Amino acid sequence: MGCTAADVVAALRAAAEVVKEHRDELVRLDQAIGDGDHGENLRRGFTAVLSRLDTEEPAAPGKVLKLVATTLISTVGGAAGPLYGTAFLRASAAVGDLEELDRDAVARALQAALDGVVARGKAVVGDKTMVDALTPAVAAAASVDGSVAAVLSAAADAAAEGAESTVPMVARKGRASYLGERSAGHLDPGARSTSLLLRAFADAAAKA
Amino acid sequence: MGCTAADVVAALRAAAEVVKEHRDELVRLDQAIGDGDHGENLRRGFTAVLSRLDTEEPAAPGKVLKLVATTLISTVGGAAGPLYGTAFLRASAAVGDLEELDRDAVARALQAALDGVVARGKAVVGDKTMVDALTPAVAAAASVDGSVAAVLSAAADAAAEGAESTVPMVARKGRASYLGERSAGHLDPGARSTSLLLRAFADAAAKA
Amino acid sequence: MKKIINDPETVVQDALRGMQAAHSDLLTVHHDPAVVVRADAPVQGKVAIISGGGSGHEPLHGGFVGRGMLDAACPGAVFTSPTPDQVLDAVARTDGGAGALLIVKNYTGDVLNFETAGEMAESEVRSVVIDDDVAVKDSLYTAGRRGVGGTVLLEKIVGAAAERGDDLAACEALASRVIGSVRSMGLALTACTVPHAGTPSFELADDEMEIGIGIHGEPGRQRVRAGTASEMVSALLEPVLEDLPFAAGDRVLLFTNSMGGTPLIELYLAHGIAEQLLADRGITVERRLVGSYITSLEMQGMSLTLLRLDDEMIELWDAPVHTPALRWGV
Amino acid sequence: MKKIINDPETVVQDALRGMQAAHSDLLTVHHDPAVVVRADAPVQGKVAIISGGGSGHEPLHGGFVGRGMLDAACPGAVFTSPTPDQVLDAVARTDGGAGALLIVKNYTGDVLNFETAGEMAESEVRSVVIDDDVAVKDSLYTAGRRGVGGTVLLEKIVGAAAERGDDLAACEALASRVIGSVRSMGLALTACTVPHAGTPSFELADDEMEIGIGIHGEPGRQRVRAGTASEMVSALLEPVLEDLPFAAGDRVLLFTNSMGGTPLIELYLAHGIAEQLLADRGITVERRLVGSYITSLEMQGMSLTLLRLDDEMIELWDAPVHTPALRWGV
Ligand SMILES: Nc1ncnc2c1ncn2[C@@H]1O[C@H](COP(=O)(O)OP(=O)(O)O)[C@@H](O)[C@H]1O
Ligand SMILES: Nc1ncnc2c1ncn2[C@@H]1O[C@H](COP(=O)(O)OP(=O)(O)O)[C@@H](O)[C@H]1O
Ligand SMILES: [Mg+2]
Ligand SMILES: [Mg+2]
Ligand SMILES: [Mg+2]
Ligand SMILES: [Mg+2]
Repeated sequence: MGCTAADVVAALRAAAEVVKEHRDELVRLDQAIGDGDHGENLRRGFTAVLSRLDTEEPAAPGKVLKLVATTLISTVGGAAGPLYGTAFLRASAAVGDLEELDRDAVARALQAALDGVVARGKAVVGDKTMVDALTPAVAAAASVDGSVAAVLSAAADAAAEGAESTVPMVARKGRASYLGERSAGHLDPGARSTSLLLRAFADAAAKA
Repeated sequence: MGCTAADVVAALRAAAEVVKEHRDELVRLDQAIGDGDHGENLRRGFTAVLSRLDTEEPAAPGKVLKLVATTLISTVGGAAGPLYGTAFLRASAAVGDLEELDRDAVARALQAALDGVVARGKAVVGDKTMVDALTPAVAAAASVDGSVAAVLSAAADAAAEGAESTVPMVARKGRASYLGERSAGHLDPGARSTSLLLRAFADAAAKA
Repeated sequence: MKKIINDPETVVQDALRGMQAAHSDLLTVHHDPAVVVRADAPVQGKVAIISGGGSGHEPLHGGFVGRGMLDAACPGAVFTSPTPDQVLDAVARTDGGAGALLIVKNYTGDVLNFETAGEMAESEVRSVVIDDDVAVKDSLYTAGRRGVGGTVLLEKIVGAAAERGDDLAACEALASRVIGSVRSMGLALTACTVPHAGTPSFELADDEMEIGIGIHGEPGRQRVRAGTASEMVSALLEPVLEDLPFAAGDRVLLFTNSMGGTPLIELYLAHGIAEQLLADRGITVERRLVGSYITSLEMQGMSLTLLRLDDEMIELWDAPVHTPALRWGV
Repeated sequence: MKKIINDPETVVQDALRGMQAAHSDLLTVHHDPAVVVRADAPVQGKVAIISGGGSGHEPLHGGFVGRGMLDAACPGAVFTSPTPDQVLDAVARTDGGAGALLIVKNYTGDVLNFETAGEMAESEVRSVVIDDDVAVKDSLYTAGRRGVGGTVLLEKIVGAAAERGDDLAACEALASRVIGSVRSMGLALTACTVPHAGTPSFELADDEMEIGIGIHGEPGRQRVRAGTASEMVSALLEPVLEDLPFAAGDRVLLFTNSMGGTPLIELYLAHGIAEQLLADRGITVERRLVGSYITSLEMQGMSLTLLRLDDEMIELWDAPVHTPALRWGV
């Protein structure tokens, strides 16, 4: 059984809730090595997503993802806005007009999202960015058999580990790179938010 | 035995020393109900007096007082500069060309100083200013028999009491007046410095 | 205390050197005694407009020296009024034969030192005392109200009058008219630290503000809970409006001033609220000034000043001015 | 957190309302998306110069909208780069047929959002990225240097070129020349508090400073003991001089900038020291700018920017400008 447009909407509502809960944590992480807005940027963006989902009901999963992409691009700003925006835009394109997403479509969407983030941001693994969470997540998703929920859960687990791996890194991309060596010893806020979002999607899929 | 020009110079050097020692105390008193400069203003002024006394040796007590007056007027600024300047200027005029000051000359000088301060500043007793220290000092000086040292000592004692009396007062003159009722409960910095100066003069006279 | 200074003793002198370097086209700084003089002084036949006061309020007054505003400024030590020598020197350097008008803020120290200089000066000298701070209750028996934000507007308007050739009596009369038409009030969110004192002038909790402050880091009339910007603006504007009083139909200049450490984003925010409140009362804001013009070192806070305008004041406000801090029409 | 605001969510919008009220002769503020546009835009036949970035750096960029400088500014949330919609809207409102030049400070967020807008715009759009902060080590593998103080000088000079009628290619080439000739570095004595964060971005002891900071309240490269003003100025100026490098005989513009909360008296003091150091090295300061022009909210601290001038840059710097924050010749 796959993921309908309604399931994707439900997953995004769950993600918006998680972003709200973790807003202050993400702000604090970004204060340590950035400019302290990451949690607020995502809260603003996902709040806007929620209000669009209240009035519009896109008919297909890909259309939901596209709505999320354009909303994030036009409301988040900062680095995360275009990066997450591109991720959802590419994911949307990857799933095309499918009515339901199966495990392959989800894995494809994740891969497309990663490719989009890398195309825009030019970060590689080890640069201390969301790429450090998304890259292992994509690999895990590709290698796991089973339901959409199982795929997303594996991705979320890998993303959490990937996020943790950013702690000792010296940043080479994003604002944290200005700190040089002083960026080491801190969790990257974007990697953390990627792992939180994937966990929210996985939990929603498990409930669906 | 009276007070020669050299004695007056010695008294002023002693006073300069006392001002330096109490600079921070006077700054703190002025921070509480004014703008925090009284101690620094007087330190700057008396430092200038010292350097002028290092190069000039006025021949008569009145000339020493005049030198102090002009130096304070041109270096202290604020309310205290013109007020103490006028006080020394009037005291200088009151002792005229006398070679030595006896107790009467000292009492006359103190009265003239007070009259000068009141003429310039228009404060009356109870306004929470240096007038609250100087007024009882003048009265005590006039009523005490004995040496210059005894007169000055009585004046200093009365000034100390007068300064203490400013604590409960609500200021009506000077910066403290802007605080209204909130000025009560604090010692007036100018009253305190007047009492310190008179004590320094008295102690110097006792040693002479 | 953390400050960008070398030595508290030389801070005023060192800053004046920087001013000289930055604005040698507009002004000349003299030391000993310290006076900031318009570069082309004395201007023959023109009334010299001179002001001064303690340092720490920058750009007031040195930042207003130049064409169309002040001929000279006398900077005292930080928060300490200047000495009579400085004022006398300023008069001697700027009097172009038409006399000098001294603009004095109403503080005992300023009044006494300028008064002493006025008595000693050889030129024809008049002085006016500005006392626009409605936070202080006025009374015959007290030092009276302080001179605060209105000083900036006064210096601009009277400076323009002198520049167009008004004589000393006319400048003095105009100054009195401006003083009679301007009112201000300020508040502080944080204290400031005078370099020679080394510690803040008062301590405020994270939810407190001082209302009715002056410009010398002194505490205000009242310590209250720091509320919203709308509450703050009302707390300043209401007493200002009631005092003159200002009424519907009045044309005013609204001056929203930072005490030095308030970010411009907050200042504009407050200014927008004040404009709205005035519009609601039918008062027309014809001119405005928003920025850090009369400050208390690094203090966070703001003041609001309202000047009731007439046609002549508007014309003089709009007249060309070329100083470090205010410039237009040139 | 004590701020003159009503609500962290609406702070940018509320401040823009105040800007509109204060400067309606110069600019028009549009909301949703937020764009500050020159009052007489679009100017037919003129290249539109557009910039933008996070709010909290006022007067940058909105305070530079007006004749001879920016045609539009796109204010993001506090310290957050604007979105592509804002930039697209700015282009649409200001393109007078000669295309638009986007001035982008080198931050990942700004670069990505402006880039996205550039791809989507229907007008002819070019963009330049300024990266003048020598505190950041440049490398092919990193985000590179930040855009800081040099942005103000770039916007003034390129704005003047567009105003005199230079075409898009000429404006772009000039911008590259300015970017190649300007270097900056900053330090902080205190942190600042972003309204939506509510707590300071870092904590400094009373004897510490952060050196090599940017303009977003982020910590710098290094935390060191806060020394004298002379030490601070050297710590900023030396790396700036070495980087380009600047040499004896160079003619420069020296820009001494406050991070927002530094009193003007300290800023002039620092400026004087910098002028002396440059004179000692045989570098001629031909033009200067001293004040709060690119800030980090209420942060205390300063930055120094040096621009190596040529005759054309001097002419363009001196050209008339009429904006809320910079005005001369008008
Ligand atoms: N070039 C990049 N590629 C991938 N991710 C990046 C890049 N630059 C920054 N990021 C991510 O963006 C996060 C910061 O986002 P945010 O704070 O919202 O934006 P900003 O840095 O503009 O304030 C970082 O923690 C990092 O994970
Ligand atoms: N009108 C006045 N008459 C007499 N003394 C006054 C008057 N005004 C102020 N003072 C005295 O001056 C003192 C303050 O001096 P100082 O701090 O040096 O000057 P300022 O108030 O200008 O900062 C007050 O404590 C008070 O004793
Ligand atoms: Mg951030
Ligand atoms: Mg005092
Ligand atoms: Mg004083
Ligand atoms: Mg940001």
